[in-house]
Amino acid sequence: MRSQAGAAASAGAAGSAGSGTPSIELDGVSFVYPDGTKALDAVSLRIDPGELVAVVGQNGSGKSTFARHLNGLLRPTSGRVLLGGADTRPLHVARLAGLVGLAFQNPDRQLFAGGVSAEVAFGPRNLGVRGAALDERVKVALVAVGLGGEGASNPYDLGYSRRKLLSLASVLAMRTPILVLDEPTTGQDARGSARVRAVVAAAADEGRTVISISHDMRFVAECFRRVVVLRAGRVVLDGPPEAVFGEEAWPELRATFLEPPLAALAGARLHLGSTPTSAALTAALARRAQG
Amino acid sequence: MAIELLAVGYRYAGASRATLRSINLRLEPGRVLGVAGANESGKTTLCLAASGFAPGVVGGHLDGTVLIDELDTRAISTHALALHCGLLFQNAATQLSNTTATVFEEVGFGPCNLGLPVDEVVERVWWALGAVGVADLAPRDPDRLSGGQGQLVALASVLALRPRYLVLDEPTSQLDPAGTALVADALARAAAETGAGILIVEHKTDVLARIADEVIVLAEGSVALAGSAAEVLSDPRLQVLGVEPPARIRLEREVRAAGIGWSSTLAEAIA
Amino acid sequence: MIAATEVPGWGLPEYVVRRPGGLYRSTNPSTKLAIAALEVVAAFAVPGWPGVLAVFAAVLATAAAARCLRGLAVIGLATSPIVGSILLINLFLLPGAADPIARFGPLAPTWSGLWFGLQTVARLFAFSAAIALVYLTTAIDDLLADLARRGLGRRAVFVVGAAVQMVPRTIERASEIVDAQRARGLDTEGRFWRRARGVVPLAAPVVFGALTEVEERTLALEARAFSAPGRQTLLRVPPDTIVDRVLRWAAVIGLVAIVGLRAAGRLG
Amino acid sequence: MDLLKRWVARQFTTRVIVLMPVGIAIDIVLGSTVQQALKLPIYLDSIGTILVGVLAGPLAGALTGILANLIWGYLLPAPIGSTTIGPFAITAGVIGLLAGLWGQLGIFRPRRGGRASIVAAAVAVVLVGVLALYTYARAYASPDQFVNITGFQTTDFDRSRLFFLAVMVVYVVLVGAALYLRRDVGAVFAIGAGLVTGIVAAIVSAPIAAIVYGGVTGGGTDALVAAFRAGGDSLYQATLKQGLLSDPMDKMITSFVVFFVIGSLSRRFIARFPNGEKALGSEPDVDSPAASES
Repeated sequence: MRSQAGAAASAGAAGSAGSGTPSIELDGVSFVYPDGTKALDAVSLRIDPGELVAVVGQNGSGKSTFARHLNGLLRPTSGRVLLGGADTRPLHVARLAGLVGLAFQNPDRQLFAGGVSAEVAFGPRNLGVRGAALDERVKVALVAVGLGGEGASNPYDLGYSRRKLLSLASVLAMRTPILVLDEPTTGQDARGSARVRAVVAAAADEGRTVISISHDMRFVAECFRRVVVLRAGRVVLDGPPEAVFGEEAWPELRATFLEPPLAALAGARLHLGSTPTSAALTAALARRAQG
Repeated sequence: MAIELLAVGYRYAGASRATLRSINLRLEPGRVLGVAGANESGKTTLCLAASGFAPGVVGGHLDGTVLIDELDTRAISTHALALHCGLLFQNAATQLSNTTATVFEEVGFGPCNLGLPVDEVVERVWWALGAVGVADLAPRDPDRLSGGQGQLVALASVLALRPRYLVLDEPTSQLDPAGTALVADALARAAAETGAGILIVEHKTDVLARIADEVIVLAEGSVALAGSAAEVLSDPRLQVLGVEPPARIRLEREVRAAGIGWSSTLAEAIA
Repeated sequence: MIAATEVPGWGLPEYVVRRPGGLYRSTNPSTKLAIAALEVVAAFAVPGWPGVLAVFAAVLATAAAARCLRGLAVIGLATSPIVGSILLINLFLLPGAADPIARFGPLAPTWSGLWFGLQTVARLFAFSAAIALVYLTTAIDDLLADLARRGLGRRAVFVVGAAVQMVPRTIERASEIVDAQRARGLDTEGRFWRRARGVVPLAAPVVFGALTEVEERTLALEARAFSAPGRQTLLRVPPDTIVDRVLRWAAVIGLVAIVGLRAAGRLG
Repeated sequence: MDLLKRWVARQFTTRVIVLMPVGIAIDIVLGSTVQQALKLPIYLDSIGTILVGVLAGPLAGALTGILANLIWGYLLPAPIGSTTIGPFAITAGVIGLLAGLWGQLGIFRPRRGGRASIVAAAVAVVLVGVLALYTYARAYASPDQFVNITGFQTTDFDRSRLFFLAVMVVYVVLVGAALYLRRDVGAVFAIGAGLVTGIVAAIVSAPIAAIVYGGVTGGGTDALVAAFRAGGDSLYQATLKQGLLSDPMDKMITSFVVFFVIGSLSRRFIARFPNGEKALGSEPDVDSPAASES
């Protein structure tokens, strides 16, 4: 039986990970690829248990490199990655996988089993889950991404967007206290995006930390409480959507080729202050109407 | 002169149920027809049928008829299909021939397959790169391009065959906002310069709002909504059909639903 | 729009024509193939040392002229594990050798074993070097373009060209897959059985990932009139000068001569 | 003549032309990367070749094998390129040809059997195991009665009895694994095909190894060759015996992986290949020609 890290065991079994979710911290992390490109430049960032953090930035700003440091796939050239205050350098990736689940951007770099259920079962089985508990996790994860009825079908008959939801389900089934998503809404239709949002909300309710890389500004503004903007491997903005999408931050955003959501633009034009989401805009308009 | 789908149905080989059911559709040169719809509603299959690739290249069973300029697509040989109708897919990487060292040769791949004389190939390559606005990428290595640039090179390599129609299956769905804008601008430019009829499948209805003249919405393999872009994209039934309306329309609807008086200043603010 | 810069060959830009410069590098690829074939046959068909040494001299001289000695050395190094084995096995185990150098209990290294070993090594090096010389001085595009001009079909050109470009990309994909599986708890370090269990989750995505692209690539090729009849236009045609033709024919005649003499047993 | 032309054209549709480089890349990448990643002594360098053969037919399979070896041997830079594999292109071609044969006979077809056929398969496998043990015991008692076709003289039998035992054990293990993991009776045939392919590959590779490399490949198997030669075997016999010990095992494992891959591929994908319906075991379900090749 694999010896599971303490936190993961309690998180796995109980399902509600609130108590067991560790904090995750990057302490002066820099990373230089073999060909010399400096992808991360002295990034220091702390994410407390249960936080919902979106990481945005233009292609090549270090987003994916950042994500791979969280589960140990990449080790910092200098600086440390701390999980629950402990340095993760000595831990095998396979051990970290029980704490930090990472759903990759491209599903075809991950899928291998001939059936949907077998694919989802791969992660939890590696963590030592067997039998009825395993089947239950697979079913719950598939239903959560809307593939409940596809258990027996072949992943490659699902089409790109549903294969992406399948790779999300394969990480969800591991019930890791920290969930990292890489561009989850890319290539999804309206229903697919709604599924992803529901998954993020459910994980938040369970007190788990959700970190997502995305360039879908509406998804970022509506589903996350903290936005980290990366440019050339450095954190240039870090704050709630109201601050990061507020008018004073626009020059910084546009310098990284990012457009704030339409609701934020409209709010500024109407001098209503920072309204990153349609709900905020509507509320501000309602206040103005009464005031 | 048009691509016409007359009561078209289609079922993939080895599949039990039909993917397309009695579709009627018309695409004329110089017009841009947007196609929206939830996943698995038959959008990709519609592209394959309209271009003659289904059943010509992927097999399967086609009911009804597909005419390209009055020619039944089943009567057109595979390579001739490409001369009538250019086809572009979602993933730029798989559309490169993988056998060329420069973008120039990649865009010349199609004309070279036709065995055209070298000077005509050169002329077509510069014309196609110009129509898409990426002539500066000509010396670049096709493998080292960004997603958006890759799609533009793929678009140019299809345009180089000078088809009268273009069928694009979710060209921007794997691109970030910058790449999407790049491709949307290039499509508008290519439509204007080449006068080709464009059928474009797209989830991002903001892109359709910008470049499409008409829009149809598919559901379970048949046409659920059809009409001008403005009409269809502001139709309240979009949400039920799994299609997200453009941001502007969605915002307006939410503000009105909150009982706030709509005004022209508000309309301008969210334009 | 940038006008086509005026360059030899119907307005093709320089970065497309890409004429190779330098001694032997600019020689016609088919000529280089013919020369390599002659050298390989000479290395194997001519018994004893003369053939092998002649090939060695020719290959080293050409490599020096084409300034790719370092490349040849790297390939030579890559074959070194074999050299040790060949020498050892033949030194001690050449059947029928009766002239021991010395005797250490049951083992008896023999002179004829040593001699046969050295010759086998020399032949192997000559054989690898002759072929490596073609590879080091010729771009694959040039080789394929030249063979296409001599009748090689567009499908064969595509298969070889695409395979060579696809290998590095597939290796990149394989390493990404190893990452993706390790991110889901697959431990590739550790005990033997755990590693063996890792074969399918590693091999399968490399295979499936590549296979999913087959359908999209097929449609993309057909959308670019790949299956049109007739000959494919070649943008890049390596030069084939008189000297190239003479060298090529000389190599072919030499090859036939050696094979003929060897068949007739005249080479002793 | 026209029949032959159509038979060849049918095997080289555009889809097959796109599949072949993928098969070649799979051979080369799996041959070099997976082996290093897992540090296991298996080669896995003909998965792509067998896959193309089974899906597209013998010609396409053979060409894929030959090109894979030539490209791996001569057209790739040092870290990937292997300087010793080039001449074995002939063997790879034979493997691809055989794979095309297995494909047309539907050997690799998944046969999800009911309980009865699985029990029957299990019994057959046990029988094979018992047969191996029986021949081993009987031969040990009287070595002179046993002569076989693979160039072994009876006197060698005491050294080669381990060969039969090892091969049978690997066969039983692989088929057992397939039965357990996928309830798929087809494994009996597929892995049997791998065994036959392995033996043929060994017989074809032996002369090549002997002539070009003097029976030496720089790998661990050289010790075996040396041992056989010390026992008085000729160069050819030594390389043959070494081949017969490693190739069948490697090809059975490769067939096991290919069998799994084909079993997991989407039916819609397989149906579009020339041998597709044979590999799937269902009748062709297409009312118009898959691709009207000119």
